[in-house]
Amino acid sequence: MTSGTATAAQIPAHTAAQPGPATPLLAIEGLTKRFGAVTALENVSLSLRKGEVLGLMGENGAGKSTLLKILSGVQPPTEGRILIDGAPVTITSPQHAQSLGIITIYQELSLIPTLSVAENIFIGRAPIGRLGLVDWGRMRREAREIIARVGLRIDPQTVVSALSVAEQQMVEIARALSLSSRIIIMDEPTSALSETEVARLLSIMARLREEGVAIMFVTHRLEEASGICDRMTVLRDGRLAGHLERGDGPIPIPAIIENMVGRAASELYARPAERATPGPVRLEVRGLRTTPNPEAPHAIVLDGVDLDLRGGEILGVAGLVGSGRTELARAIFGADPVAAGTLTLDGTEIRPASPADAIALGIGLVPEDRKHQAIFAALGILSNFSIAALDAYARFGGLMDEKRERADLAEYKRMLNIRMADADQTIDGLSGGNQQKVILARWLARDPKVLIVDEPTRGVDVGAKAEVHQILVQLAARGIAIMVISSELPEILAVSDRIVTMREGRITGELPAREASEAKLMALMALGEKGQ
Amino acid sequence: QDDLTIASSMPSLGFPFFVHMANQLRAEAESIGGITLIESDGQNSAPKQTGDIEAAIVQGADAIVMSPLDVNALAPAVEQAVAAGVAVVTVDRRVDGVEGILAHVGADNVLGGEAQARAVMEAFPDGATIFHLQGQPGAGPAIDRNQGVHNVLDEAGEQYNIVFEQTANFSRSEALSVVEAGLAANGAPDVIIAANDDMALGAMEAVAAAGLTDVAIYGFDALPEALAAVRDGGLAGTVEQFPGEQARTALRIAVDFKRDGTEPESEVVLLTPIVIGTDNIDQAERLGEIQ
Amino acid sequence: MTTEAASAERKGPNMFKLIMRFGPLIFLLLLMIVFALMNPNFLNPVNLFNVMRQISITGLIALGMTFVILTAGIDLSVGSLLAFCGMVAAVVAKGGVTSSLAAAGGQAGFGWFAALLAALIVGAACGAIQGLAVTRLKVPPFVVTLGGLTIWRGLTLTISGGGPVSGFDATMRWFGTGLIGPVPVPVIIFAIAAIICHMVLRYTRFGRAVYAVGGNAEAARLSGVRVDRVLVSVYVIVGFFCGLAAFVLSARLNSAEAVAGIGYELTVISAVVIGGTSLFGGIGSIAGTVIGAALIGVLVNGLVLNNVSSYTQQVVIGLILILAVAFDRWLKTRARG
Amino acid sequence: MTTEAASAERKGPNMFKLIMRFGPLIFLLLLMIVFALMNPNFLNPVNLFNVMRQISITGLIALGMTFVILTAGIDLSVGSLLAFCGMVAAVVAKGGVTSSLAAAGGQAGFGWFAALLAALIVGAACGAIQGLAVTRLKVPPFVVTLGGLTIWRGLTLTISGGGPVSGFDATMRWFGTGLIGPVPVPVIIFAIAAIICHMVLRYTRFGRAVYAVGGNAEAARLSGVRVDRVLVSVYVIVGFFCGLAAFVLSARLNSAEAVAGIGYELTVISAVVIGGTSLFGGIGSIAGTVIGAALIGVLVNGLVLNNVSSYTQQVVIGLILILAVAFDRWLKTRARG
Ligand SMILES: Nc1ncnc2c1ncn2[C@@H]1O[C@H](COP(=O)(O)OP(=O)(O)OP(=O)(O)O)[C@@H](O)[C@H]1O
Ligand SMILES: Nc1ncnc2c1ncn2[C@@H]1O[C@H](COP(=O)(O)OP(=O)(O)OP(=O)(O)O)[C@@H](O)[C@H]1O
Ligand SMILES: [Mg+2]
Ligand SMILES: [Mg+2]
Repeated sequence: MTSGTATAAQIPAHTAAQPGPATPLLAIEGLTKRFGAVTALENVSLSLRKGEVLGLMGENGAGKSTLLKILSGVQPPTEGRILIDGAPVTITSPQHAQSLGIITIYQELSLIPTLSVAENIFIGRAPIGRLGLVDWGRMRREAREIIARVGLRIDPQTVVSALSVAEQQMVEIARALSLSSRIIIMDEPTSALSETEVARLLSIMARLREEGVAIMFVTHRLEEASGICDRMTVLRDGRLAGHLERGDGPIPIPAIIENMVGRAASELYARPAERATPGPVRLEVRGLRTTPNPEAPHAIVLDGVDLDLRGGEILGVAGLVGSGRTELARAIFGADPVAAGTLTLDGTEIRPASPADAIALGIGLVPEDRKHQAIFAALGILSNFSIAALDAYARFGGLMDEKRERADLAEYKRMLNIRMADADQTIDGLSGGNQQKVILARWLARDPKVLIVDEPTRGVDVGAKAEVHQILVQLAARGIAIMVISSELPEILAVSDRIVTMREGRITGELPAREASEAKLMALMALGEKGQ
Repeated sequence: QDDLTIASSMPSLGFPFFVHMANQLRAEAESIGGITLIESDGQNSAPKQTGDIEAAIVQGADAIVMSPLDVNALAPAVEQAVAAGVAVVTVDRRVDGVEGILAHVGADNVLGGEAQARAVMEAFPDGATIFHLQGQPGAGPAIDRNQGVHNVLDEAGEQYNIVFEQTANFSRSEALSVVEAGLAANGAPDVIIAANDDMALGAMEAVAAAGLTDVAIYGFDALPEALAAVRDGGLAGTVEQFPGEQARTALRIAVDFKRDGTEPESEVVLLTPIVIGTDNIDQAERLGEIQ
Repeated sequence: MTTEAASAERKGPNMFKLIMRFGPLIFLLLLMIVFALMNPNFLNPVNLFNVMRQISITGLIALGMTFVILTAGIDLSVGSLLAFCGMVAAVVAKGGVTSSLAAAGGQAGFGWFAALLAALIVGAACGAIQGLAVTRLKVPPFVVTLGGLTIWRGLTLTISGGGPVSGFDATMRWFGTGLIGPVPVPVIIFAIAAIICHMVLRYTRFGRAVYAVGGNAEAARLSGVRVDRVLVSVYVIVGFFCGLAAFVLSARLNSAEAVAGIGYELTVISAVVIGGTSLFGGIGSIAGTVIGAALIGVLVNGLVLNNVSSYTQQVVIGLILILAVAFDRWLKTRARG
Repeated sequence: MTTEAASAERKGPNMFKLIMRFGPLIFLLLLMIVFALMNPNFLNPVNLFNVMRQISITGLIALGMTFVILTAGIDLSVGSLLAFCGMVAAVVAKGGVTSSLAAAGGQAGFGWFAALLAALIVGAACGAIQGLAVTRLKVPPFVVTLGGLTIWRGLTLTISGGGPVSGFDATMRWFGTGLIGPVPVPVIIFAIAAIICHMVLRYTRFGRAVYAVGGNAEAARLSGVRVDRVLVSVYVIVGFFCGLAAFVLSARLNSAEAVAGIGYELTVISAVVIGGTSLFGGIGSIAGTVIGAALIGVLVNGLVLNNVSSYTQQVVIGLILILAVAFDRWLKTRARG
């Protein structure tokens, strides 16, 4: 992690941009944004200089995405002004922002699912050939080069909806990088990526910084923020909470946390408490195989997976993007057809043909793609919360016990520290991290025997992440078998009792958590690579 | 006897009037014998009926007996048929401006409307307040029947007062609600003139529901159900255009011409529409269909 | 988010929400005021009950359609299915395809109860067939029910031979023309059905599942909702309501026509959509649908009452439908600030 | 990220895609073979040209509708707009609302060119109005164009007084009835229009923006696509095609009727949807629409030719539409599985 040699400088909140030769590329003065009665941002000022990486930090719901959306022309500010090269501008639309040289990678993926990778990269600016017609050949060639730059090796003609979340994220990054820009804004670009991709992205960012591009960067992974950021601006409850600057070394993580939450960080990042020894095997997976799925032609095929999951145990599953972890989870959950192999739950063989079957048997899955697989954007938080436990809340053959639902939701709201106004507001008004917490609550309310969580803390802030880990540990202590899939090795290491690694649809290694380290896991994750 | 292929093209077999016509035509064809009948349904669309005519020509029909949905829009199709040497006899409505049509057999809808209005004047010599239910806006029969009614009543002077004039789209349920509104706005009229029997029967339900007994309702088409209502006193009258007779006559003209080369006695055979009331109900063509 | 501020100001959004939800209702009231000023007969109770009775037929179907549209589906077949169920009911009631008013009394047939049962069963069964085509054959609802639109019409014409079947016994007719106190029976049927549908959507597990399937079918599946069952159910529900509406309509007209219900799909869907239900699923309510149906009914009645020319009527109806929804949108944006 | 495996398997999906794309085409060919076996007249070139001419009217509108549906919109007003443009064209051609064939020769009016121009301009303008209502008033396309459906019809009836306007000069009629070689002029117009639309959708930035807006309007906006402009444009395009179709139809029938095009919206939308275009936007093609239109045309013609009773016809048409799409789905799953 970090060596704490850097200085964390606390700068008063209202430092206006310095005039003169050091005019920042971008400055924000007194920015306020209200949504009806909710104040998302209040009187925020900050500046971004040429050739620097500015980290925008804060807890879930602190107002980071809102700030970035204002800079991208997606939403107008309620008050305040934006200056570019010292001149005030009113950014009216995303096109306008682009013409000002501001390129944004949004928190929620914003690709067109029905179009190919190449078209998404060239949206609105397809290369034109003879007769003013689109030159498809050139578009494909150039797209292939662009995605290769971020290390993505997929056919540019692939339809985006067939890609994994991580791949989509990489496509977005590739597109942003291919647009000539002076300012790049990235809202949690790494939340779906595993270490390899993150490392590649960080090195690209470093190169862009050399070229004089200014980058504003949001992440909840403090190590990477500390590693790359030259400066940080921290938001708390929509207000400016502090500025941090890189000294001789990276900005220390405890300082960041302290600014974010307003108290010392020590208790937050503690390793979860020790647990009781695991019980007997609850879920036994033998020889699990899948065939290529018509709905997701690029998903990895499972190639004979054997796995034991014990009650009271947390099993971490590590792997690179595309290693087949999500496939494994979906196959166990009955979401995808299984070609061969057996599943045994508490000693009886099961064959869940649908998620409904799996849930009835006591298996739960928090899917990785929040937006498409978990969220009912138009529905209220309450409906989102209880959807997987409708039977549990129904009385007299179908009437919902809304009182109990609300009471339970309130309980989880407290437990997970969910920031929301009321249970009936639509969930899309919540910040990304808070949405994730509602989804977790959905499965906690279900009280399953086996709970699989696929990237459970994607977009969740440090404090809440620790809370989530704590909750997983508590659940395990109640005898639930838990499988945690995560692309963040520190998370896997922090929460697991035992860790397996996957590659190309196979298990490539297994370690007790005590003996595991990032280096060892990386080695196992790379094991069994074909032709190497 | 030569086998003949004859096409029958009706504008819409969703309406009982044309279903009756088609049935009569079929019955006549069977009784004559040696006729292969190609039947088609224009489904209330001029392009569809045009397609039906085109298909009949392709099939090598010797003659076409048709009731055009629209007197203008079907003209090109009829021209095509005539040019292909097919004998065309039109029924009920006449196609405008095409040379070479073998014959037309019909009872003009304008005349029918006029007869309907005159029946009102006879029943109410001292004048009457009138609701007028028109057919589907823009549809040929609706236009013609409306014109017939107005031809007579507009001349008849102030005492024949159409206080409420609305379309009910030839539909029973729409007529019901339109008349309900009409009664709410204007009180009870002396007479309701409807451009078809369905609307008249709908009006009858509305009037009955309002507890009125002395509203004279006139329909159009002389469908069995309307005839029964005339017999039982629910309707005051309905206009008979003898569709079955038209169809049979038309078919005979076509067959005679194709078999023996007999030219029709006259190019236009017009049957005079009459208003059927209780007194002359025995003249109705479909009286036998009432149980 | 400033937490304190939020809880303090929580009232604000709720009041806005209230206004938002009642956009179509406010518009309906405005419209009624205008008509009342234009013609004193409009507010005559007889006329108002007429309007209510008129909307009860399409209204019943619109209740079922709300379920379907909430799942992001659509049912274009309702007009034809109405005719089909009506014809079946009539044939059952009369014991055959006879059209005589004299046969009333129903001695020949099986009476009103058998007719009602037949209409409901046939409606639900046809709905089930369409639902299965949607879920099993994976054919989009638009195509399945467009097919249904011509299939059920063709069957209706086949069993009736194109003509109407008329003349039912007094009990059956009571369902269309009777009164309970001053209130027409169809209105009571509609009101009860609307309340039940509202309760089902709002307070039952099935209702939640309907919204979830429409909001995000994949997420619903991954949350254990049996999506296919829900989908089949909503088509059964709309079919059932077509059957009920058909029975009431036949009873009201004392006749089942083969051409009944032509074009109803658009009227019914407009009622649902004007009531604020999204064609993309997941958003909407029964209350909205009832208001939507009332708005259309009042509009047509008011124009007819004022004896507006039928050509002008069409132009006005079209404009007002658009304005009603535009007004609703405008209120919502205002409410949000 | 799928690494080497992906490139190895790249060929597979593409061959499958080929089959997948041609699902409706295969079905069309099967249908044609069946009809050819049932009736030798079916393959008669005259008959085939008849069919092509018949589909060219709805086909033209379906081309425009493809643009609209690709953006996840819908246009229910096309039938009424067709009538309206046709009536305007007729009135311009004849210089007034006269219905006499004797006036042919057009001395009184402004001739075919003015009529064509008028139809196209009115169609595009009405489309623009609807597009603006969608984008500015934020009223869903379904509601706007449902309003349009009654508004344009009302206006048509108003200008024509309900009756038809008939009798055009020979040049104008040539556009409906003429031949170039053995090929009817409407077929040539349709073919050219289809090719242009295909090129626009496939090879222009505008075309790709149409797909992007339909695939995800919000993402398209964030990527810098001017979503509102695209939306207004597609309604202008479908309006323009209504104008063109109206001109050809009037020329063909030598008459503009106020009741023209009733119910066309469903025929046109089915052609588009059967051709594989998704009502949820973003997926579809002009080639599919042409096949869809041909399928419907062949079906109707084949049944008429075989003297199938008109009631049975409706049942069969409905079934086959559903089967055609089910077959397409089935092929797709097979191809992938
Ligand atoms: N469209 C909206 N309507 C209402 N409230 C909103 C809307 N967008 C954001 N908010 C509120 O504004 C606040 C800030 O949200 P924002 O998305 O900026 O948080 P964030 O810092 O990006 O959080 P996270 O780390 O979870 O992504 C939250 O309380 C959120 O509920
Ligand atoms: N049946 C399916 N339907 C839709 N998407 C699927 C399906 N199966 C897999 N996917 C998607 O394909 C991606 C690849 O799955 P895989 O199991 O190979 O990835 P992984 O190891 O979880 O890595 P990552 O999810 O980080 O890319 C998944 O992320 C998932 O989003
Ligand atoms: Mg955010
Ligand atoms: Mg995954």
